[in-house]
Amino acid sequence: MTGPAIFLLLAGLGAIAWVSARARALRLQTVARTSGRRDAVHSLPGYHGWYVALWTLIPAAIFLAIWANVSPGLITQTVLSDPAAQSLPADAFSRSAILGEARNIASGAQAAAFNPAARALVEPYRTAMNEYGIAGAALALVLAFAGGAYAFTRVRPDFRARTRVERLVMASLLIASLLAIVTTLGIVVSLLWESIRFFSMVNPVDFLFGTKWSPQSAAMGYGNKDAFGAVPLFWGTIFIGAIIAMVVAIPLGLMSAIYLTQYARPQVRKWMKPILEVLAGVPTVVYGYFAALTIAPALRDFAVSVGIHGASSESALAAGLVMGVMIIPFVSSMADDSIAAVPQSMRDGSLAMGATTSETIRKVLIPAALPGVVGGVLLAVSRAIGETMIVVMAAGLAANLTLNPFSSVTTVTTQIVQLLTGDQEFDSAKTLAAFALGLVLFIVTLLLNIVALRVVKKYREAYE
Amino acid sequence: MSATRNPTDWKSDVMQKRIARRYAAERRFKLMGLFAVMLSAAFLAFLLFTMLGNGLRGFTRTEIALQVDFPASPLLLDPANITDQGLVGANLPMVTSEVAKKALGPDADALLSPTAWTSIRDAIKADPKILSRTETISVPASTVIDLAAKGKGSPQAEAAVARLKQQGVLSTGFNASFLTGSDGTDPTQVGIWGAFKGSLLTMLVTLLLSFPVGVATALYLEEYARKSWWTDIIEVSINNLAAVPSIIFGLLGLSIFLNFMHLPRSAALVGGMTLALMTMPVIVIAGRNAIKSVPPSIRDAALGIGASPVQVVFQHVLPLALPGILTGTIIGMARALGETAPLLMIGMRAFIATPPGGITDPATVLPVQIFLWSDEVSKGFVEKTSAAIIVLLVFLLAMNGLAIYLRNKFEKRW
Amino acid sequence: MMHEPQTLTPATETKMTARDVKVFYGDKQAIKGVSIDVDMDNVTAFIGPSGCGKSTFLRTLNRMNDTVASARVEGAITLDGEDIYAPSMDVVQLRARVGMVFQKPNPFPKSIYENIAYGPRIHGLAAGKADLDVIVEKSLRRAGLWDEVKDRLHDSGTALSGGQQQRLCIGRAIAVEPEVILMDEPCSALDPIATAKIEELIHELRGRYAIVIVTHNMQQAARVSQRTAFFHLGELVEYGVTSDIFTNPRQERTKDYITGRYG
Amino acid sequence: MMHEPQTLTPATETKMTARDVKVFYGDKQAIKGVSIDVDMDNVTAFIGPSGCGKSTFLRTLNRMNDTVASARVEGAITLDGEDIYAPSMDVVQLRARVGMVFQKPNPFPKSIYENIAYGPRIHGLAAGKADLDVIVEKSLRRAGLWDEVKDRLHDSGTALSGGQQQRLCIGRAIAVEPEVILMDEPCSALDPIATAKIEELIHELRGRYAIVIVTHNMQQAARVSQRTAFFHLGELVEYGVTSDIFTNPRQERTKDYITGRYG
Amino acid sequence: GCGDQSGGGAGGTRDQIRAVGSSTVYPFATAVAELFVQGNPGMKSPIIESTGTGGGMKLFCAGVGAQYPDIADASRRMKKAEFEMCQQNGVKDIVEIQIGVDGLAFAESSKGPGFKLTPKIVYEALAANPYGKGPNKAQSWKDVDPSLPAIPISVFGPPSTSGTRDSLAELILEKGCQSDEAMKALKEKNEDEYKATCTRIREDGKYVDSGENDNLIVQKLGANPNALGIFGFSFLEENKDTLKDVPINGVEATYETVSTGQYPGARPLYIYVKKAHMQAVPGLQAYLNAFAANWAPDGPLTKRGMVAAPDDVRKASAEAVKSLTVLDGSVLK
Ligand SMILES: Nc1ncnc2c1ncn2[C@@H]1O[C@H](COP(=O)(O)OP(=O)(O)OP(=O)(O)O)[C@@H](O)[C@H]1O
Ligand SMILES: Nc1ncnc2c1ncn2[C@@H]1O[C@H](COP(=O)(O)OP(=O)(O)OP(=O)(O)O)[C@@H](O)[C@H]1O
Ligand SMILES: [Mg+2]
Ligand SMILES: [Mg+2]
Ligand SMILES: O=P([O-])([O-])[O-]
Repeated sequence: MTGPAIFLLLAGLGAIAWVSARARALRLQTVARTSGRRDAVHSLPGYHGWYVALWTLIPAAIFLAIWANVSPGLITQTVLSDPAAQSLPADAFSRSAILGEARNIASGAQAAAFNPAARALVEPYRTAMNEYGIAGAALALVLAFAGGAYAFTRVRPDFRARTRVERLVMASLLIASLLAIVTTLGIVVSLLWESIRFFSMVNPVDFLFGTKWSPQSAAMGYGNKDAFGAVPLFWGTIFIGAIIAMVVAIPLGLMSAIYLTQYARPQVRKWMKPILEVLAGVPTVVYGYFAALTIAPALRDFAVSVGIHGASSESALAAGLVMGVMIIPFVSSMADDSIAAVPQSMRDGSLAMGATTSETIRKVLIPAALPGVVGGVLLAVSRAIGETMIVVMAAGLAANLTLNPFSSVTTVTTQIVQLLTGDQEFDSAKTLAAFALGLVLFIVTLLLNIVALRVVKKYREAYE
Repeated sequence: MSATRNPTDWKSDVMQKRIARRYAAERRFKLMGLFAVMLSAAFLAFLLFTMLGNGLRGFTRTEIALQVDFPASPLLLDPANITDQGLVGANLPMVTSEVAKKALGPDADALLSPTAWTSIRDAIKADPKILSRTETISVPASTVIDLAAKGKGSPQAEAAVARLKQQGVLSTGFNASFLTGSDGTDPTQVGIWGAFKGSLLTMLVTLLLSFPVGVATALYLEEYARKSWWTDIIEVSINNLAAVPSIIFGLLGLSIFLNFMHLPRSAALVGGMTLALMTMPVIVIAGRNAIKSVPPSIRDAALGIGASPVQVVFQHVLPLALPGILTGTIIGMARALGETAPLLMIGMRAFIATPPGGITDPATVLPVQIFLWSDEVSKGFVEKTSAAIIVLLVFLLAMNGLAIYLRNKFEKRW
Repeated sequence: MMHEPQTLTPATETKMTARDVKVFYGDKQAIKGVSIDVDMDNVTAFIGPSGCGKSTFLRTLNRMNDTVASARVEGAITLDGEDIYAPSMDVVQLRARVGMVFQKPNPFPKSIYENIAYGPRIHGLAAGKADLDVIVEKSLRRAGLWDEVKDRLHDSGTALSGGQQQRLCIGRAIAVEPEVILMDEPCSALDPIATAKIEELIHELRGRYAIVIVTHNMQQAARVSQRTAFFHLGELVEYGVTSDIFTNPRQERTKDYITGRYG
Repeated sequence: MMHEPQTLTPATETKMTARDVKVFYGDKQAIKGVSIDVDMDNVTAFIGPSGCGKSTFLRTLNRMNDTVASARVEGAITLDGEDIYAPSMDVVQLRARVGMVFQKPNPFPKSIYENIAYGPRIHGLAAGKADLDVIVEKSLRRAGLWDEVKDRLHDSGTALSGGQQQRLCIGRAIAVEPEVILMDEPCSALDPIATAKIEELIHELRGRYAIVIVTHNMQQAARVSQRTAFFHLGELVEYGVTSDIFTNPRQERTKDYITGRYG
Repeated sequence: GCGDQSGGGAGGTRDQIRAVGSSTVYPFATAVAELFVQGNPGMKSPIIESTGTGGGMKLFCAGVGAQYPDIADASRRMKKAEFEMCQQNGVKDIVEIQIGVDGLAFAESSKGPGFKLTPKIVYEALAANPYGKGPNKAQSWKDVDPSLPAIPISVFGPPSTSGTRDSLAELILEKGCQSDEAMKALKEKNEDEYKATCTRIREDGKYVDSGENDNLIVQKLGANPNALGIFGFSFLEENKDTLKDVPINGVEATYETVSTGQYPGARPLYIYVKKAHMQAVPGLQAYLNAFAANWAPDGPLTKRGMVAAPDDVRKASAEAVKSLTVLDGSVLK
């Protein structure tokens, strides 16, 4: 029996269970109600319907899920005992490839065989699958009936069906919320696992403090020593994300926030705020393209025309500038929030002293809002150093330790993309290095965020 | 009560000068703010105009009218029996080239797009009767000519354009195939439908996974979870996930979904799953805020009347929080729609010239398509890349606009 | 106002009893051993200075305190002799039987009709649409709101005036046919005219439901209740016939309070 | 409290005048033609029920209403005969001359020293550090705070108690040598002891500065002021010598208000 | 599933050809893919992913079945280690097809000084450790060879992970290196050290590694007239307007010199196909045929910048396409 058929059958059974249980509950309850006692009736009939339907469906579904995992093994065992399987090669990998193919053909997932040896096994597979399929379906139906019948007998006017059904709803909410933990664990495990393998090849000290990054030379077989010094990447990341981008974003973001909150007329503010927020909504690939195609060449031409040495068409400056623009809304909305959180009485107090608006802002509002602004900037930095596409498209690949903003630098994220989408070797340190870099990035952004949120929270509390 | 006062002489020169200085500083500061706003807005405008300037041309294409004398051409076709296979064997590319040479001169091959013959094929398919007469068919011009006609060509190409114009065969039309086609190797023939469909499928997976899970998590944390180390861990995880750089999700997708679970490479399924993990915390956080803003008095009212906690949440809290949750979801989905880096990690960067049929087919998405085209050698891809960017931006702006609209419309003060 | 201190009806039926009830919020004890009987035919008022535990105690009577994570209740409370904190007691049914009206009117942001119909729906009290219509009309009539809203049953409940909203909330509580109605300062957000209407309503509901009302306003307590309980610092200082409490308090603390020495 | 109703000093100098002042918030008129004189040697109190426009009117006197976008002022207000709403009037200097103290103490989140030094610094009143030190000490002394804080001038101003904070705010206002000090319910957030200290301070400042105080507390008005203005619904109902207003009001409305009929 | 020897994974069918590998071959593979679709209406277009030669090999050799690619594109020959990996994973029968030739072009801006180079000069200018005699100290071209101008050495080239970089090492650097007898001897004695000495490129900024995207190198050259660029021949062809060729050993990289192998930087381009997939993936044979039909001189691929292989090679390759000759691992290095 095929999957969809069983599925439909079960769905049908569930529907029948729902309708009949509901009807029964309704009938019994109408009788009970006339008896007078208020707690003679507990749940609405619909809940009884759900209760029975769930009892019909869930055990059968769980069984089918298990069966789907167990039965292929059993099927393969059966097939292996078939005479046609005697000629299979001994080596496990090709054996499993052939078996897998035969199974796919038998199940109709594949049209023709990649491997001639699989053809002979298709028939045995088909029979075995049929047998197990029917067995599985039968068992599932039996379970569905059993579950449904058990639940049906429990339908009584005062049976607390609602409580049971709700317990299931709560359980599924809980399970959903666990996914966040599972994802975090998934990230940590996948990064750690590959990083540990990397660090078994490369000394972590060399990685974290080495100043020479040339994974290519490692890939070419010159050894891992001196190839994985990530300091130039860290520097490039900081140079672009934490220095150049912030030099652009902090003044522009802060001043925009100040202007829009303190000076602009409400109408202007109402329009300009969402417009500036668009800057954060533009996809980074668009920024990257813009930086690479428009900004970078212009900057290089400029640098050449004023005679700056080492100007590259992929400059730290181009990537940093564009990233800075992208970050403006982050800084400005955090600054906006922080300034708004400073009580109005501070502003009034200062104005009433005869301070001008700008004096009030500079001497009272900003100092008071500073922790919030700093928190916002930290968040923006964490966002900037994790940004990928802009730097991939506009920052270049040269691992330079330079202070010249017109020269090319590379970043952690660029290298991750490069290491994983370029040439890959078999489990070479080079591929694994991407995960080690990812781990560093993960830890750093996490710490930045934790610190930033702490700062912001503490500061909010100060005014509450 | 005695009054020994020494009031400040505000009228003195010193004071007047000082006040003038202070007002000047005030004006400067205000101007700086205005300048910051203007600069940011100007940058946005510059970006948009650059994209529009480059990209709008991508929606048009230059066509050359070719007069094809079908009876006289060496076509191996039976007008009564036009089949796909028959058209393939009909030697159309050669015929096209010859017809063009006759009409436009010996360098005709350089004037026409390499896929020009497909226009003739489509014309025949549409109306086999033309095989018995001479027909003027517009075929796409080559990239070089296309660019020159749009004013961006080399001197030779401009000369050729001038010549074609004189012959009166050159025209510019809306490039419908850009909206219906898929990736290709020649800029005159590429389209975004393939990538667009890939984006739709990916977003569908993302939405179906992240929305229910995100809402369920938000409900659990906000309504049911009692404060404990356990909920603290969930909460910390979610806040952290919201801050993790997107490329890390790509690494996760690569090592868990591809290398460990062996799901199909390049598929919308895996892309959607990866982006769902990224979007889920956004939805959770927006959802929690929306749920939080439902006043407790509503919960009390329902509980007080004998509603169970599940009924309270699903019949009262959730409907009231829904606009807020939807706003957050749209914003999260918009972010996912523009995301590129994690998808590069899981192989959604292949050359795929057929739109995906389902979520397990190899696919690419709009931003990745933009990334791929931006790397192309041919200059004709510049305008196509920008055109694709326009399409993407239109979508994102529409989504953001919808979110803002929803927020304004349902913003309730309790 | 229009009602003079009420005469006590000789208690026929004790509806709820509390015995040595203690309530803790975390480590802090908010109620320190309160015993009280609520009877069916008289309105009981809880008075006392702010923070003395009136609301807390009121909320133990329909287990609304369950929703406060830190709250813990000790002692025994019964409804018709049944322990309402017993594991076998279904809290959802309990709350249907012991309805509650809150300080701030809190209609659902749905239509007036839906506000009233909600309770009967979730408790399955109406057999069909027609039945429900009847319940809605009856409840609104009892809540004294029918004439004012009968033409706009499908307008939002939140669009009513504060006093109308509070009557809607009372109607909503009535619609599930409760046995007891708890009111926590139901008039403190209302103007004098709306307050008078609610007090009128309480009079009319008396006898049909056991009513407990918390109030800050001693005049109100005197006007609407037949029994008054005076709380102070989590203790029940005095409980008795309203007219006695106000004219002839037995405890010094009560006297000081009603004469305005503190509070 | 320690002060009996104050005796009026015969007015020597009229500091501020208001003539037919009207204030609108958008379309809503909050002040409906008020004329008043504030003199140098007496403390003027504004009383009236909540929302009657006391704060609004007070804030027109130093143009703090300018910061409310929707507010519009009509009529004439003068300071030493100069129209403060004239274009030639510099609002920054005006506010230095007409200081203000708010209901909730609002010290800047800076050190005590910096709080006081803020005004002199922005207005350039101190020639140097030493000069500033003198101003700070003098202002804190006049605000009656010096002894309490002299050892911790560099602690944060927000770390002081509420009453100290309010005196710090008064000191901050004094530091720029204002001519008028406006106080908007300066004690309503304070406990009785802190209130007494502030009232004491007002006494000491009287004569040196023209003082206008808004208060809810009629006893306070009686204690600290020599003249009282009674506002109602945006109108100035009665303005006169404090003792007269409290013992012998000419208007019915005033009488009803001070005897507690409404408000 | 536990104990299921048929292997887990989402097997499933595939009706699209899947190719991975070299970025150099990528434009040709996609062009053929297009021609294939045009010639076979109704067929879905092949999926081609540019992962670099080595990355492609890794994916290709991971196994037989629908979830693994059918074709690996390569801008160098398969390595022995890769072949063995394939064998180990059950990818037994591999068909090797040379589709054409690519030149490793040396170019400068058309405004450049007009370099004339030999493998020896290139080696001495770029090696990290020329002839094992300590770090490379050459700063300008004149330091390397007095005949060259005194301009600083600045070379933009591919990352060493790309097949293009492999070709640079093998075709130019090793040849230059072997001009020294001691190095030849070293090759016999100590293969590893030989490799390090002869193919390792300096990392002091003179050689700028520019990623998989050869297009960028082209742009950079336009901006830096004194720099030298190294990339695939097709890119030189595409950019004749801004770039000019730098002859090696006096031979210019032209279509003829590359295709005959006279140009020292010529290298073959391959595709590798799993024989086991031929039956299972619809259109795979037709796709290979499309390659064969279009790789002739004047064919569509040469228009895109590929250099056609010499006649005999093309004949052999056509034969390989037809009869699917299986690659013999022992000929690989
Ligand atoms: N959720 C809670 N958590 C902790 N303590 C609480 C909580 N709710 C009330 N309390 C405390 O319990 C005591 C009694 O509070 P309760 O609200 O019952 O007083 P009340 O008499 O109703 O006062 P009011 O007249 O102001 O409403 C108070 O000290 C209060 O602070
Ligand atoms: N910013 C504003 N915008 C609109 N209306 C306002 C504003 N501030 C005050 N009002 C209105 O103006 C009227 C007078 O308010 P005002 O604050 O002056 O009263 P008040 O006498 O100070 O009251 P209170 O004693 O409560 O402080 C009130 O009706 C108030 O609602
Ligand atoms: Mg209370
Ligand atoms: Mg006020
Ligand atoms: O991509 P490659 O051809 O350089 O391997």
